[in-house]
Amino acid sequence: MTDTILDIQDLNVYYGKSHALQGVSLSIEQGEIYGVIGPNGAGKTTMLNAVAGFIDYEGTIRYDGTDLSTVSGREIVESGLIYCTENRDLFPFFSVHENLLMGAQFRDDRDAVQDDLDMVYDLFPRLDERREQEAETMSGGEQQMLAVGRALMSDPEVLMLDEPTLGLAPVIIEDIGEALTTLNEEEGLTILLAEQNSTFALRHADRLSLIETGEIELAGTHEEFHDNEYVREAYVGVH
Amino acid sequence: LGGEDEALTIGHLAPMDNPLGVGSDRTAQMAVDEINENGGFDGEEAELLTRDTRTEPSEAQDVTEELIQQENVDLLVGTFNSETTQSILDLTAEFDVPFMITGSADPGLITDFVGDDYEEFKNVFRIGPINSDFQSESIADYCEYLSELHGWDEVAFLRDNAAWTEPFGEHVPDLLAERDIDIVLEDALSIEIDDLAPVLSDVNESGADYILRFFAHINAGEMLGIWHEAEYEFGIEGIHVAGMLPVYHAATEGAASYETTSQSGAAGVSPITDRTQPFVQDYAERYEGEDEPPTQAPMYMGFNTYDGISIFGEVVDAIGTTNTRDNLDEFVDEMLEIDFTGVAGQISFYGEDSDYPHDVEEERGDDGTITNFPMTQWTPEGDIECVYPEQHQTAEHQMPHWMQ
Amino acid sequence: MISTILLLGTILSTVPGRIEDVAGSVRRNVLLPIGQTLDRLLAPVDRALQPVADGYNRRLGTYFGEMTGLQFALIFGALIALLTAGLWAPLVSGSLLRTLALASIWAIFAMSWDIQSGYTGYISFGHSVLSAAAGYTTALLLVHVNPELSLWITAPISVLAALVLGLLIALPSLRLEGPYFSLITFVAVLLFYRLTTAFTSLGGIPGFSSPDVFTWDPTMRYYYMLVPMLLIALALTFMARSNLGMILVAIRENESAVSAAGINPTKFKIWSFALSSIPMGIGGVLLVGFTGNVDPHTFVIVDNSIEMIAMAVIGGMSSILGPLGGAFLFEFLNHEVLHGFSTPVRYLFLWGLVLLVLVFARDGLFRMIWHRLGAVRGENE
Amino acid sequence: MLGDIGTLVLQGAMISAIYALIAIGFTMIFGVGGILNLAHGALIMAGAYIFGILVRETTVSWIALHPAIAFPVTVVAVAVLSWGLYQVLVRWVEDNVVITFLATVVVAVASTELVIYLFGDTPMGMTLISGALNLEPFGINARPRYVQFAGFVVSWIAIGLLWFYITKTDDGRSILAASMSERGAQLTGVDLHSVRAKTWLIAGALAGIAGIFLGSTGSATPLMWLNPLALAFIIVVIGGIGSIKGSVVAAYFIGFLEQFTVTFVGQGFRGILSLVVLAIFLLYLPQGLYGREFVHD
Amino acid sequence: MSVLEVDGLTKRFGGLVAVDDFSLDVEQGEIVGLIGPNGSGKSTVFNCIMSIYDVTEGTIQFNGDAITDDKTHEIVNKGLSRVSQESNPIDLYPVAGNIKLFTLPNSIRSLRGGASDEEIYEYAARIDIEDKLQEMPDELPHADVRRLEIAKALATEPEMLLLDEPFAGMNQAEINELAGQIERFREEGMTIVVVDHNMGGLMNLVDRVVVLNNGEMLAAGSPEEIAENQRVQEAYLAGEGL
Ligand SMILES: Nc1ncnc2c1ncn2[C@@H]1O[C@H](COP(=O)(O)OP(=O)(O)OP(=O)(O)O)[C@@H](O)[C@H]1O
Ligand SMILES: Nc1ncnc2c1ncn2[C@@H]1O[C@H](COP(=O)(O)OP(=O)(O)OP(=O)(O)O)[C@@H](O)[C@H]1O
Ligand SMILES: [Mg+2]
Ligand SMILES: [Mg+2]
Repeated sequence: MTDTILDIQDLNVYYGKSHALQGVSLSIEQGEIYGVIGPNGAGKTTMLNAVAGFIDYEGTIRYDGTDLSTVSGREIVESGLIYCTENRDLFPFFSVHENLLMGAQFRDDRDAVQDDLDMVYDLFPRLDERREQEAETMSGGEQQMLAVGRALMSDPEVLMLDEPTLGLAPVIIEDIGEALTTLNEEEGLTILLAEQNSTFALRHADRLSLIETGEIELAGTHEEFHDNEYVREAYVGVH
Repeated sequence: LGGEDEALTIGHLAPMDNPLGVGSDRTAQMAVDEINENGGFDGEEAELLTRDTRTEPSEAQDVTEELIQQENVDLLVGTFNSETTQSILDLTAEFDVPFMITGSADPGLITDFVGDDYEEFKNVFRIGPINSDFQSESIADYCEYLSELHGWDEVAFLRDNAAWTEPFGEHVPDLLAERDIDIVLEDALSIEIDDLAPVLSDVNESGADYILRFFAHINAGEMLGIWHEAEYEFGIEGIHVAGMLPVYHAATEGAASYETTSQSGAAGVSPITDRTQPFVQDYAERYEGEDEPPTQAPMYMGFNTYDGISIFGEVVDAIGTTNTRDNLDEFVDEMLEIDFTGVAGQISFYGEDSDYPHDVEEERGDDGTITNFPMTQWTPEGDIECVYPEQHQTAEHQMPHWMQ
Repeated sequence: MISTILLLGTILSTVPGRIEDVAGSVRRNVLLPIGQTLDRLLAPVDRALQPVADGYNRRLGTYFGEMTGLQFALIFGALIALLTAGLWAPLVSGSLLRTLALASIWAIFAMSWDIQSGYTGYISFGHSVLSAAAGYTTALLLVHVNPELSLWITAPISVLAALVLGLLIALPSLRLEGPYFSLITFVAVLLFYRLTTAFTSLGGIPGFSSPDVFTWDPTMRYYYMLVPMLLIALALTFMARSNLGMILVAIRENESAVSAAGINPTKFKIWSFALSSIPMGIGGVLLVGFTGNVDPHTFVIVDNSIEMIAMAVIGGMSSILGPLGGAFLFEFLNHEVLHGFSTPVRYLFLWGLVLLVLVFARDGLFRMIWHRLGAVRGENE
Repeated sequence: MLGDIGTLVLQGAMISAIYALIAIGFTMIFGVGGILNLAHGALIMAGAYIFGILVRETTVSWIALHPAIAFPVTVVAVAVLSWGLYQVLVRWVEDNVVITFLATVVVAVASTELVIYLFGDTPMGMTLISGALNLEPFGINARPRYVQFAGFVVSWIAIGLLWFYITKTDDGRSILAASMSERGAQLTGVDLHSVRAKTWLIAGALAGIAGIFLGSTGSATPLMWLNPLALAFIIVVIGGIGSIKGSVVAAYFIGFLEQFTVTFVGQGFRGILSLVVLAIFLLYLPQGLYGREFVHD
Repeated sequence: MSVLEVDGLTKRFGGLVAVDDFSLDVEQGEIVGLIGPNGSGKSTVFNCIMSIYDVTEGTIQFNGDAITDDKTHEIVNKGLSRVSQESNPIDLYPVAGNIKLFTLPNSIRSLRGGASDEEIYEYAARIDIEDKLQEMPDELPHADVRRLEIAKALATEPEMLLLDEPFAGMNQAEINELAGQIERFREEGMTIVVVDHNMGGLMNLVDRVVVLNNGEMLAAGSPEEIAENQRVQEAYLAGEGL
């Protein structure tokens, strides 16, 4: 029995009148890769935003036992709960290198930071080539790599990725997939993965849940999802 | 509109964020109170209404129009700089309100208005100071005095690049030439100037014995500071409006020492007429308690304003009505008759056919030099001494100590 | 030094948060209830007036925007009040007509500023140079050409001058992004001011007193200023409610999207500047006719530009009528309500008010009122 | 002739140092912090008046501190003032650029009224260090004052410190970062608020220093915020937004340009020329000497 | 005849060659797929065509006339419209308003032109967001924002559409649906170039595929050929699309 690191109980989010999340509960365990899939507008991003404390919510979210509503954004980041958003939020006028450094700006273990830098650079050679280019001018995919890279620089315990494969070439998707699995297996990194690209999610997640219109329709292990007819029909698409 | 209420009201216009205006307001109040107590203006009690012109033409027009149209004033007195004065001349003429200028010396205010269209602008008089054409002459005489005293005969002639200094720019050079005094450097400085160090270097290089400067807009505080710290071997003379502030010596932390400026009334340090010093003592008694300067003596405008209202008192008594707006002609005629001993000097006005109709006449001593434009100098102790003309002198002009 | 300061900073940084809560609770516990009671009172009035408003909406709504009963009442009530001011204003206060006349001129400035800056988001800090261009042209014509020139000649030329200067500023500077544009307009004012003081041929500080006022009769003068103002308000509102307004706002919100829509942003930005320069010119001419004096203080100084912005902000930017209301409120406070106080105090109060509006009602008081009135019937724009 | 050059260089260097001091504070707020703070001039004015009040016997009789004490006190006071301005006002409007610079410009204009209300419009002189150095024996026709030398030194110290802080410390980098992407800053654990507050605190301190030197080389007046502000614009834009190096270079460029104008063209054109130069830069090199591209096609 | 002719297009950013002597002809009524690794220059090609960037070398023709140096809005008015990789709706206007803006004529004189509500409804209906006309863009989920972007492009009545990653952020079901709609545009006579990384969606939509790599054309041909192409497999596909 591994222990729960991120625990979401009865999460509700309202945007004005619309009830975007309707009592979502799920608990992520230390060292697993947890996938959340669902059509767009389902509420995946909303859920992650709530966890990151970007929006108001009802319900409780516990990280490592502490109630997140009581801690500041900075503390969340320092405690290793790192979020890599759908629309990247890079620092447009910083170079690739500076963006990565910003990811580690609150860390003081210089050597470890240096190691992580090397790690990111050989995970994404393209970034290595472009160390000095301004983030703004990078291609869509390159920016996505940079965003993931920056998140990794924050020495995450739990990494929340919103659509990390968005706009990435199949080859790169492969690489990221492998990278995530290695990080997960070797560093014991816990990953919460929100994906449209269900194929990708299914390939890498140990456990998943399916959100539709703000509610969890289905939750289960990798295998259960694989064999589930509905999921294959609607999300993996058969051809 | 208006006209109905019979109460006699006198409107006073001045920049109230400036000691010059504050002083003027206080003297106006003094004059009104005194006359009210001694039988009033042709028997009537007058009420004084002061409005702040902020030295902004538009603001001046605002308040003037209010005074004329709502308060139905029977006399307007005051206004400091030429532009504010000029901006309300039309208005006062339009409504035939007697207007006594007590703060601006620009001859144009007379020649371009009363001079050009006497019928329209005959409501306008200038109580003081004497206009800058005469001032130029007086200043030139003063320079002569300096060359006799110190042997100073090389001058650096500096002025605001602004309308009010143009008469000086026009006349002073010739007048000095007549007196064998050389101008070794001449410049009209932008009133936006914020670094005077180079100017002083140039003056120094030119070898001038003193700077003859005419500053109203430019704040020469910096110039004085450098002058003292660098101990430049020349004097600073002429007209410096800020320098007339009683608090100025303190404001500049002594940097004003040895600078001179002319000012009508000579800040009350000298018995210009026998009324001058009683008036100043009276002023000091009334306002010592106040924390807003000037508390010791008003600045030049205050002297003129006081005289203006006193003259008004005499005139309305003579014509037997305070409704001046409807009896302007009688009022004007009586004004032209006046020969009045004021606190700033002996006052009478030029007539219609002169070059300066309704302008205050200059006074001349036996030698023919103008005497009602005295020069004062700041002493290192922060006192004001009247150094020119001889008639009114309280001390001799002294060079900066580093030159003695 | 820096370290001590940083220390201070970290200590101090604890304070604020609370202000938020206070503001919040005020909103909840005070404003809301008041609002609701008002609604209850006004709803019937609104319903009663609706037919009239609908009559207007049917005929003119598409051109000047639809209104609810109450909004209709507000607009036309105000209109009647202004038109009849000649009769009632003197009874209220002797100086009121003067104040209203001034307000009309400033309303023109505020509205002109709004159609350009408020709508396109290219904030101009230099609009006073446009009115100044007109004013100085009039003055220079009278001084150098012929003192007898009639208004019918000087006025058009002066307005043209404003337009030309407007384009001279707009053409090059509209390429720049927001803050830069603002800076260059700001510079335009400073430059104009320094020119007037540096060259006495431009009148220096005293400026020119040669122009004559239209009239000294307060009532006539008021209408001289009011009528052009109303016409300009009408014209600009019409423009603002058209595609033009929509495109200008789109430029403010997202310029690249506008070109993606096949619309040339530059063309429209320049057009908005022209649209703004012309009434600025007219306002300038009126101001000459009001003061009879053309000088840097009345026309140029940067404070003038800021004052018109302040009016627009108080009323509500990008709504034309908002700035109009703002101008009247500002001048009324300045010359009537605060009349007794010394000038610095008056302005301190006014600027304070502007700041409050910026913080608590950045959409402007009149837009707020407008929407509240609209909301009474439960429909909100 | 050589002497003239020497004079020009000396006076240019002196005035430029003060300009640099004025400009870097503005760079800090506008360039680095990304907020167009038009109240910066007002803060400089505050510096001058506060210092004046502290060192002069006459204004408030019971305090007359020694300049050496008054100096740091003033700097801290203005820093706190600036910080307060941020917390009380700017913070609530900063999400909207337009509103922000409206708000700050209004503060600036209001500050004039406040000063007039408190001290009237009589200029207030003050002394930091008195005395001057006569260079005429060396063929340089100038007697620079010690306070100018002080200004020169202090300005370079301030520049050095700021440069180090911004470019070499994580703090500095996060200030830049926060001005580029708020969300990004949150994601990387930057505490937006303390960062912003710091920015204002430092800019305030710099304004304070500039104010002290402006006050004690000239004097404090109610409108003294306007020209420094204009100068700061000119310099920061010419130097390039966000570039401290740029601001310093531009400050010296403008400083010498003005001296040059004064010596060879005439006083009247002093201000005008630098404004014209600014206009030219805005139109043809809007990103300035060292700034990033800011115009769009 | 070919609607769009890109000839020898080169785009440099400083030292970096983003697009290198790239040529492309698109025939009337075609759907062409443009694929390639990240940073291979696809969006840059689009940006050059739309004059967002000015080209370093090469010429671009649309319906026979050169548009290389035209301004963006001129190109749009000639009937060429692009849906860019990032969405940028105007958050102040509801969906309907956003669409309306794209129907306004580029003339300061026409104060009342632009599409009627019915027409706007039509544009929205063609991409299935007609029921969201009154919603605000920032409340829409990602995919609907993307749809809005397409609706805006449609509102300019283009002859030819450039779609930059239309499928990004959509799941299989949505992708299939969108692909269907794009197919329908073609039937209405539109010519289309699609950039995307989602082979599932792309491959069975397009008639032919052009592959970019480091700014150069790597290969071109039918989806099948490309899928088989060894070099494309290594450089990009990694088993996808087979
Ligand atoms: N700021 C907002 N205001 C109002 N409604 C919003 C807002 N953001 C999202 N929503 C609504 O909340 C619902 C969930 O949105 P969310 O972005 O979480 O979906 P998602 O699963 O992330 O979709 P996608 O896969 O496209 O990113 C959507 O219906 C959307 O319309
Ligand atoms: N403005 C710019 N300045 C400098 N380099 C740029 C600029 N725009 C794009 N680039 C570079 O040009 C190359 C091509 O970029 P482009 O956006 O066309 O790639 P792409 O094919 O669209 O990739 P993706 O599929 O990830 O969007 C990239 O390496 C990018 O970094
Ligand atoms: Mg999402
Ligand atoms: Mg791309």
